[in-house]
Amino acid sequence: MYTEKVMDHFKNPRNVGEIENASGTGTVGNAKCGDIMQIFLDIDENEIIRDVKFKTFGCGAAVATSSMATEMIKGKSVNEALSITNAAVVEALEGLPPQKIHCSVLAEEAVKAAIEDYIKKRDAAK
Amino acid sequence: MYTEKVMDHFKNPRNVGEIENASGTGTVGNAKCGDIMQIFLDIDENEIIRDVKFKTFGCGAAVATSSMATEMIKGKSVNEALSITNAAVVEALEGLPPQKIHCSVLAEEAVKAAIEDYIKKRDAAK
Amino acid sequence: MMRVYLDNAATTMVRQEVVDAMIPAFTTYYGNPSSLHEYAREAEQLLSAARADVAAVIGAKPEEIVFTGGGSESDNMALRGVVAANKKKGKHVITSAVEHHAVLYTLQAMEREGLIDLTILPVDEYGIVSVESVANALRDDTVLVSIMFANNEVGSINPIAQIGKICREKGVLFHTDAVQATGHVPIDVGAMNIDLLSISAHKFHGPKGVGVLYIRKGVRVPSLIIGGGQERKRRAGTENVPGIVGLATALKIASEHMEENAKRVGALRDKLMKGIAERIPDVKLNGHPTMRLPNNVNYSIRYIEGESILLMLDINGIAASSGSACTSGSLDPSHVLLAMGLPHEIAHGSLRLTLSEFTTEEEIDYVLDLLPQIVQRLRDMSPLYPKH
Amino acid sequence: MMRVYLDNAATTMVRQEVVDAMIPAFTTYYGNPSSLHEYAREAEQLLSAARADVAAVIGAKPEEIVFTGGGSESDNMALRGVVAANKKKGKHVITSAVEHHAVLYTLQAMEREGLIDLTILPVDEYGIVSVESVANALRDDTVLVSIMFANNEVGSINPIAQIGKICREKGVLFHTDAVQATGHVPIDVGAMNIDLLSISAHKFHGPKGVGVLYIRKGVRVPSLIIGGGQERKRRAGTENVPGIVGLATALKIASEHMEENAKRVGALRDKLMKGIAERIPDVKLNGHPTMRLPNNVNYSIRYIEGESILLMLDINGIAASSGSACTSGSLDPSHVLLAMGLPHEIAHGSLRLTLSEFTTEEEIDYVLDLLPQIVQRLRDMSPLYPKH
Ligand SMILES: Cc1ncc(COP(=O)(O)O)c(C=O)c1O
Ligand SMILES: Cc1ncc(COP(=O)(O)O)c(C=O)c1O
Repeated sequence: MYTEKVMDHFKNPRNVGEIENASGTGTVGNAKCGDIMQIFLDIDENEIIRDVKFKTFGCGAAVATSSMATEMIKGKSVNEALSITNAAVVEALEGLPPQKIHCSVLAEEAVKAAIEDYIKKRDAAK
Repeated sequence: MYTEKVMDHFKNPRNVGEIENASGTGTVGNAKCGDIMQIFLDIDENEIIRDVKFKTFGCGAAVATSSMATEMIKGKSVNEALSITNAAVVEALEGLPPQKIHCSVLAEEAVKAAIEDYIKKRDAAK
Repeated sequence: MMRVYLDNAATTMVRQEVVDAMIPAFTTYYGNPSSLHEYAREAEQLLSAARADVAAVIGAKPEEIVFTGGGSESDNMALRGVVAANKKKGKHVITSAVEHHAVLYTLQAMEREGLIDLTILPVDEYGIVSVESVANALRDDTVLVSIMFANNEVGSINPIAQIGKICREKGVLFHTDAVQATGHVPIDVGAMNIDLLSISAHKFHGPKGVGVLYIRKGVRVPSLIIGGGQERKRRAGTENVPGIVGLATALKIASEHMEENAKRVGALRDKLMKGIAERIPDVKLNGHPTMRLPNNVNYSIRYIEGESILLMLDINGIAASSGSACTSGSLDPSHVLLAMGLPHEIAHGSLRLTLSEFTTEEEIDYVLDLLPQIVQRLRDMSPLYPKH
Repeated sequence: MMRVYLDNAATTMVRQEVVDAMIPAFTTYYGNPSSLHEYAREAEQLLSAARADVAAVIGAKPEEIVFTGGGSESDNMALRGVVAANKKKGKHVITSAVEHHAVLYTLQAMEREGLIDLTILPVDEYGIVSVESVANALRDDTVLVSIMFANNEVGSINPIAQIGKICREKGVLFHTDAVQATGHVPIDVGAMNIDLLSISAHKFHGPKGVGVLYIRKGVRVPSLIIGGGQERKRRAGTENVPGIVGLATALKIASEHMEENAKRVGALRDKLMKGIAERIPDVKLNGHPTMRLPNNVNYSIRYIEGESILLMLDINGIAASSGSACTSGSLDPSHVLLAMGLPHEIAHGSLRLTLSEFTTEEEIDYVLDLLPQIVQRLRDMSPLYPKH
């Protein structure tokens, strides 16, 4: 059902964990639907994502898309990261079963929520 | 589907044939329904059935019941033969499948038709 | 005693390659394809491969193949499903008088239930439906035409491609019961404009109890059996993986050897057909002389009755059939022969001999030797047989 | 790597004795039982023997056994058939919220079609239907009660004999889906007042794609699949003789060893159940602690999601299940667990481990070793897991 790439990211998820005092965090999904994703960003003064961690409650695809999304934005600028799409995550994973596409949407939303949180905090601090 | 007795009478039917100038003949059934039985009687002056022959167009049960019925009335008096029942034929054959019971009815009817023919001829000759 | 099996239209021997292909699915790759683990993936792979194989043979896409519990289920599903899904368009259905009971009785039941208006087309003396009669029967409210590919009793083959063409032109769905044809004659659902097609594995050396309904993409057919989401929600029930593997294996082998089988079996069939005509007077070939399945011989043998012929053959080790297998033992003569215009008494005396690729020339010779004696013996017993 | 199959509620391995019993029916006694010759009689004898064997196991008469294409078909046939045959009496049907989809979806479809008024009874926290709730739901126009014998997800066993008794007293027909129970726990259709009962062979080491509908003598159930006159005109289609032989063989063996299996498998099941409870915190046993199938373990494991547990187990060679097999891969949590009152997020994290008589203690030890690590790993990744 899953591609090798998905299984690789499920078996060895990258960037699992939390960041204390993160520059931005985003949580999307809910347990009722069976998926929750949490993304933690550490963003430097040049608006580069220095570090990123995630925690996910969900199926194999939820874990793999979280892992892949964090890999894709790590070291990127906030602006670059904002342009991440669920399709790009799916492509990077070499495909997802149709009923699991929503997980990639969740991953995109989690990244965006975390960046929005960062922007809100940044602007509030100005 | 058929008992051994039925198969025996089908494989080696007794009394197949015709009797020229029979004392009585009876034909029942019709080709449309898939069964025709013809019985020929040779009856002596003491009203004993000296000989009996049959011809049958029909299934295995039709052949076997004809054969058995002729055996059962051979050497009997006309009155005894008149009391033959389809149930007795079935019993003598050690049973028939439900959808084949009508063949035994046909055999009983054929015997009776042949005897009636004899009686008609006899009474006409008086 | 020699044993000769000439009832291959009723069912066939499962070939060894098919048994060999099924066994691993029974004992090793036995997972439920819907589960989420290695055993399930192994089973799912067998299923997908089988689906692709079947699709390739009939010119379909894999997702157009629905596996069912046999030919009767496929027929029932196609008929009930198409009618239910097209209620808005109308309720007129066209079929023929010589369909298998899985089609004819189902449609007649649906008519009694008020679900459809049914037109039953007559057939010609060979049991063939004319393209014209279908064209003339089509109405604005016709939702389905169901005409069998080849007849199970007399083997006649209908002009399926032409019927398909007309139906397509009029935008009417076309189902064909190809249970007797599949694996024996070429089928191409694309070229023949077939929208739904029924298959049963046990008619081409596959296992009993498994079939296919081909459903053209875009044609809506609700489930006959409701429950789990198997077969893309079109047929509930844990997939019969070994049976499906058996079906696909048998069909692949049959289609790979179709031409050579048709030639070899056809030659034996012709020998049997000719031999009977030469050796037995007062017989009548039923079905079309050339537009017929390569393995089917069907004769009416005058003055005698079918079952007694079968019993005599059986006593001598020969397995044959009279009328269709399903209705043998019943008293009614074949509805197919009657529809072809045969009088009752002749319809009662029909004998169907159906060959397979495992039939040998020796077996045919044995039958040709025996049959005339058997017929003579029964005729001598028959009050209908004219005296000489 | 060790491979451990713990998904026996989804389907089972076909046991060697069953394969051995089926093979002659594929390749030697392959006749169509409806035909009229030696090959047919051989097949018919296999069929009759199988029918007698199945009848004996459940306390029925042979003529009350109808062979079908599987559990789903049996359920569909029972429900549609009884309702169609009892239109004059009424159209009220009672079922439970935890039925298999073959029952629940079929009844819901029938309700949408306007064929029935449906009452869906709730269950208790163990997934069990109370006798009282059935009694209270019965109406004058109730034509059918359909309550499953044992649940496929949590293994809980319903008070079938008592429900049967009440139905009989009120003159209402009682159907039970015994697909999970048959071959595992004793069934007596007489003592339990069961009028219709569904069986599927692949749940007790028989083949897939073959089942039984027991229909008490005198209960009218029109065909779901119409056509030939097989199964006393109740199920058209050439009989799946090898499958039926396989079903009967498997059922006979299962019932002969039922007690000893239940003991041995039950002991392993208890070890697994206890082991999980001891080694993993925050787990909840689903289903009744004692009134459950001897082979079923079902736990909700908090803070993590079912599919990811399955994947981790699968990576380690262990085949398990979450929710029912048919709906895995879907996003909805099990309707059974929700009906038992579990909150969504806990229902999402359920794990079903179902044993068979082929399960070994070594395999259970392997699972008990691995599962805690897997759970910990996934919990460490979960945002729901409370920090310590
Ligand atoms: C309780 C129950 N009923 C019905 C079914 C359906 O049986 P089958 O898959 O053989 O159609 C199953 C299993 O899938 C089941 O567990
Ligand atoms: C033309 C035709 N249609 C349908 C069927 C039914 O197939 P099955 O017996 O596999 O249900 C048969 C054979 O029995 C057949 O010959």
